[in-house]
Amino acid sequence: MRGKQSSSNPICDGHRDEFGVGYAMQGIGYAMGPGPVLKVEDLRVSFSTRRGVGMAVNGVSFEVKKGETLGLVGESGCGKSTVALSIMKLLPRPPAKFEGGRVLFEGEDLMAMDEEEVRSYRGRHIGMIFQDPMSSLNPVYNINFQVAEPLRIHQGLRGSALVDQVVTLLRRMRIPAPENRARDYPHQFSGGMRQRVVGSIALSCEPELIIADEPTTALDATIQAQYLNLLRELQEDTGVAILLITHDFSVVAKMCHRVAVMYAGTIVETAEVETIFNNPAHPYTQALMAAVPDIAAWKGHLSPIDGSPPSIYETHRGCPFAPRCAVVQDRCREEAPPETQRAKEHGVRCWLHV
Amino acid sequence: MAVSEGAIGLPRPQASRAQKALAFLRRAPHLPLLILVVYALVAVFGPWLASYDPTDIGDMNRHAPPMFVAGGSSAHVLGTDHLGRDVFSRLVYGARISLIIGVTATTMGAFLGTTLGLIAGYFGGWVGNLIMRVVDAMLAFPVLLLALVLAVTIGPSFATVILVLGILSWSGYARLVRGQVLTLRNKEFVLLAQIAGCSPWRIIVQHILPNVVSSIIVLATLQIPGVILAEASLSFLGAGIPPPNPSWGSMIAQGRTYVTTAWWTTLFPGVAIAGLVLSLNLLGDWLRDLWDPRIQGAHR
Amino acid sequence: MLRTIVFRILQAIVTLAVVSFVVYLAGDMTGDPVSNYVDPLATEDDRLAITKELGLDKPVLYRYGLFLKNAFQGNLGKSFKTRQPVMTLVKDRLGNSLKLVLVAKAITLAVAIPLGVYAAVHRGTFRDTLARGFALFFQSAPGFWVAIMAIIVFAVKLHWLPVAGMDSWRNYVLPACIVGFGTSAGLLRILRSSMIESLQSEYVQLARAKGVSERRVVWVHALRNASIPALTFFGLSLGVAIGAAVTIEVVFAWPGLGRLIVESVTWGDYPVVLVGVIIWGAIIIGMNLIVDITYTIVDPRVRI
Amino acid sequence: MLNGASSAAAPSEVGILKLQEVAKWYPIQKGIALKRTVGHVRAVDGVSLEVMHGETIGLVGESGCGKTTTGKLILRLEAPTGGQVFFEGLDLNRMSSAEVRDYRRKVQAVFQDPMASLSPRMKVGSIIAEPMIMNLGLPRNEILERVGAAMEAVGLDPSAAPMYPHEFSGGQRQRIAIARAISVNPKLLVLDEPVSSLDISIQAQVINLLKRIQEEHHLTYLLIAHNLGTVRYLTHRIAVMYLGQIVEEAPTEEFFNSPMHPYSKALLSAAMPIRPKDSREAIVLSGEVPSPANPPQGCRFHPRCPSAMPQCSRVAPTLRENAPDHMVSCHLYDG
Repeated sequence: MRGKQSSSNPICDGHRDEFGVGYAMQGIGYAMGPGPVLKVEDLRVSFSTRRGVGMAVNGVSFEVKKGETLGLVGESGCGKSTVALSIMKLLPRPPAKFEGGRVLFEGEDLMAMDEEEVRSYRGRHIGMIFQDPMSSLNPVYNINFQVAEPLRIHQGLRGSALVDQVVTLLRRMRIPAPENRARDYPHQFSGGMRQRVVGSIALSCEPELIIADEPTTALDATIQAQYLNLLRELQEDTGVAILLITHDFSVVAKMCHRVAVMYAGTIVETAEVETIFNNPAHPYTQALMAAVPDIAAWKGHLSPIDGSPPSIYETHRGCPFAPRCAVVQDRCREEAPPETQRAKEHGVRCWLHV
Repeated sequence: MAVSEGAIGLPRPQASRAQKALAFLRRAPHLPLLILVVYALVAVFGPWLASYDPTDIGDMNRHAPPMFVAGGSSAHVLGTDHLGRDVFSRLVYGARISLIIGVTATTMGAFLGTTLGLIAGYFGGWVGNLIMRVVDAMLAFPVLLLALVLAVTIGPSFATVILVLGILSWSGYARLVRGQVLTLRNKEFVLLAQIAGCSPWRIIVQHILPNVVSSIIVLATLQIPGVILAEASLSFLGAGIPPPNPSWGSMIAQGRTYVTTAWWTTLFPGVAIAGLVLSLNLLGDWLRDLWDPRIQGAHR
Repeated sequence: MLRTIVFRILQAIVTLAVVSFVVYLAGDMTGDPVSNYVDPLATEDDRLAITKELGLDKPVLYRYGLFLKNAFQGNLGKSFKTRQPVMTLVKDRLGNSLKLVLVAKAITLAVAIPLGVYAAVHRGTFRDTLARGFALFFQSAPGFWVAIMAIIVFAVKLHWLPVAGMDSWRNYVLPACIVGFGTSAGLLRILRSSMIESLQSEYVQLARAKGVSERRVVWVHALRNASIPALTFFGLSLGVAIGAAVTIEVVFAWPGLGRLIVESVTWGDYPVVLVGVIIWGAIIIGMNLIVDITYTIVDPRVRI
Repeated sequence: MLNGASSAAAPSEVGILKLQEVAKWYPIQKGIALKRTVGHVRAVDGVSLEVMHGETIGLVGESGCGKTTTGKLILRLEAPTGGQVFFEGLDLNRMSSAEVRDYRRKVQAVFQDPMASLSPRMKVGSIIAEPMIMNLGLPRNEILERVGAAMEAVGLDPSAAPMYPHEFSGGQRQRIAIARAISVNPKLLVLDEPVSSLDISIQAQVINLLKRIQEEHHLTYLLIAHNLGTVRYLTHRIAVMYLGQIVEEAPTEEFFNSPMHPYSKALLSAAMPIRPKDSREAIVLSGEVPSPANPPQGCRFHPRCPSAMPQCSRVAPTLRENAPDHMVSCHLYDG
């Protein structure tokens, strides 16, 4: 067990920011040693259902550094949400099955821990934001109850200290009149406000990592922009690492430092965000960029990707993207490509780059 | 062509209708299905199976024990009752009564309830409101009491029981169908049918009804056992199938007086009811999980 | 809230009026009440006098109105059979029945909630099958038959419990358990499936992601949501329980209202039947009103 | 050029659809027994718009801005509570039954969710055939032939006609929905978020298909969408809605190059992805869209507007032509 208590937390001793919370405005120099907050190594997860056994996640490796946002990007069914839930060991087992790999949170392998140990990480060291703000809050409990819960469990706060902390958290997420609204129920909030409540739950115990699974997909454009801004500010203030799961490149552009592109349960390309946008190497990444109607640069045409993504129950030899790839070679259908480093922080899984 | 929109393949070929039906039955719970088939066969071929007339008091061999009990003989496999009638033969004929009442009364209720539910759901208005108020009242009321009063009033008979139980069991369907219609009528495909110029009648028949049918079948499967139990209760109270007809419920009522000495006249009819109702419930549960996990507790 | 309650009560009164009219009509159509009422040796004049006295020469709606008017003045009429005021006949019986039904409903809750939650949490295991098997048995076996069999085993053979009557708490065990188990079956199954749904919901996932223990996830986060559909069923099952109680009262010779109604139906004693059915209806409607109010406590989205 | 209000003076342009001060207010009712109306949700509140033959007009805005309701009014699924909708010069709510039948043939729709758009228990062939059966009165074999032709036109194999919708993928289902809509040779297609429920790689397929079909069939499109990328790619003209009203209307290129209304600018900024560096300088609006049951006084956008002026909270601006073909409803451009 890691012995981090809130009282000895150095960030509490920093000067107070405009929200009145004891976070130091230190951004990068956050009081922890170097090295990634989260390191996922060769993660494999399968699902067994009536349709058979499918590899939803098939050897995924990536890391998230302190103060950084890693975007995990892909189309629906590519396994990105499964990755998010497996990190927290929240996948229902069965049907899901952990087939191998390691999930190292500050060096500790979550996969090797028992349920009790993992639970002490959830909500305390790793916060979570789900896609649908309408269903991720419990409709029968008020906001105070739901925001206070992790504080009670992990920090043992009670009484007025607890109430104060809840209000502070809500204020941090810019919820107007938090003292009054804490007593309201989820159905009395708009979608954007609910997602802010979910955000304050995720932040409540000052976690080192936040996993955000499509946090703004259900929100309107202008509300989405507000929310992303808020997340970025909080990251700059606290140095929290964010694993952002999304299918939307405009979200990626606004939020991420680095991007991992997923296809059919594997990561096909990892690179810094500029590289992904300006110089993508994998044919899938290239095709995806060409298929998005770009409102900034008028190209006059769209190039769709033929066919549709494979189901996890389809077995394939070789590269999973081969059937849809415009530059496919014979070898791609026979053998899966290994990962190659094209540059620092730029890895690709494609025979073109071997 | 200047713009490409990607090639597109055919979906995978699917199994034929007969193959699907076979696969469907293969996945059904075996034991309940088997038991139901046995009940149905017994109901249909009763006269060939039963060695006695169910109302035949024969040689007044009263309370003869079943053959597997000391003093029993193979002449009366499950013994005789207080009038010397063969229990097995009465059970066999009772199956027919239970099944006919269960199926016909349920069909009647389903038909009535579906019609009213469609009206209430699609057209709404004050008629719809009125229907739903009646449904609320019916769902809350002790139906058995009402059935009892009505059955006695009309005069206990086979037709009365069917009529009363049929009329009193429509409310569940009406509620179910109305709820589903309210959801369906705002679905895109119904809007598109309106846009295509379909009449309300065509929309109901072509677009709404087919999507409600599976839920109705599920509910009906779960309602048949309810009706069978209600008939047994009515007959037990003397307001159901009039004697000397062999209703399982009245067999229990008659056997009750002698249950300490001739337990078989009470035990076997009860087992027969429980077996039938249990299998129907299991089958209905399975169908519901398969077709309509949303229905819960629309039946009792 | 008050508006709604008043509206519900008005609605209930209308419902009761309709049902009572149906029963009244039923009673009216069954043969000739006079012959139930008078001495078989009475003369034609006597019969006419009694017909007049009972108001049977007036149209049925008029008489029904008269009945309602009298009922509101506390006069529920007289039994055809015993000639006693219906009120006296019904009063004690109602209390006895209510005691039975309330104990039975308490048993329903005590059995259904833990078992339903247990089955949902251990979904797909043997323990789940066992809990559902229990539910299925009591849902499928006719209560009156189970009652007879239970009397044979527990009263006649084992002498653990009394056969009939209602002298001590021991008398309650068998009838209340049988009625209670019978309706707990449905509640258990509803609760199980709504718990399963609730346990798969995103808010439960988020609760787990907060580090909430599984026990608290189940009993605090999931159960309260899952109990919303179960509450509807519980309200509706009151009617079923009262229906079941009728046959059980007959088997256990329980001096309750149900048995009184059954006896009166067979005697053609319609004033008693009428009042009995109306009272049961009113009680069920009243209990459902309580269920409606409970909704507002369980589910903050519901404002009645 | 194409323009809403001044087009009446330009007879060379043929209008196909015209909305005149259209409003749709839904009553808010309270009480259970005796319902009384305590207010109105002003879903659509005075929208005027003219759509020219053969063009694509995009209706853009956030959820709850009234764009979908406007679509439903045009499709005659709802009746307006104020104003009129004209199709080829005929008032939608004063049509004879013969005119309604003709209208039903000429106006079709494609909705967002392709699964919900197809009757789950009908075969794909019957689904595509339905509008023809209802409107054309053709013999059976001709309908079958046309079903095949429509399926080919959207890139589906006609031999898939006897299959059920659930056997197809999302993109294929949307093609079926398009085939059904074009089977009766309509004039106007209302496209309500036609690609937003599809995967990115499939979206582009369907967008290109819609574009080709428009060219081949000389169709007029009313595209309701929140994704500005799709809108830019498909439309000739754009109308931006906010709280039930149109706040800006302009030719697409003009709109993207020089948006005028502060709300349009914020929308554009929020949707701008691409090129990570500049996107960080986005305009972010504060607050949320107010309830359409109780819209703000004056300009409806003023509580969230970064350039609000004192008069904005008092006087509602009107939609006026500010640059050629470019209409905006904002006091900043009062001249």
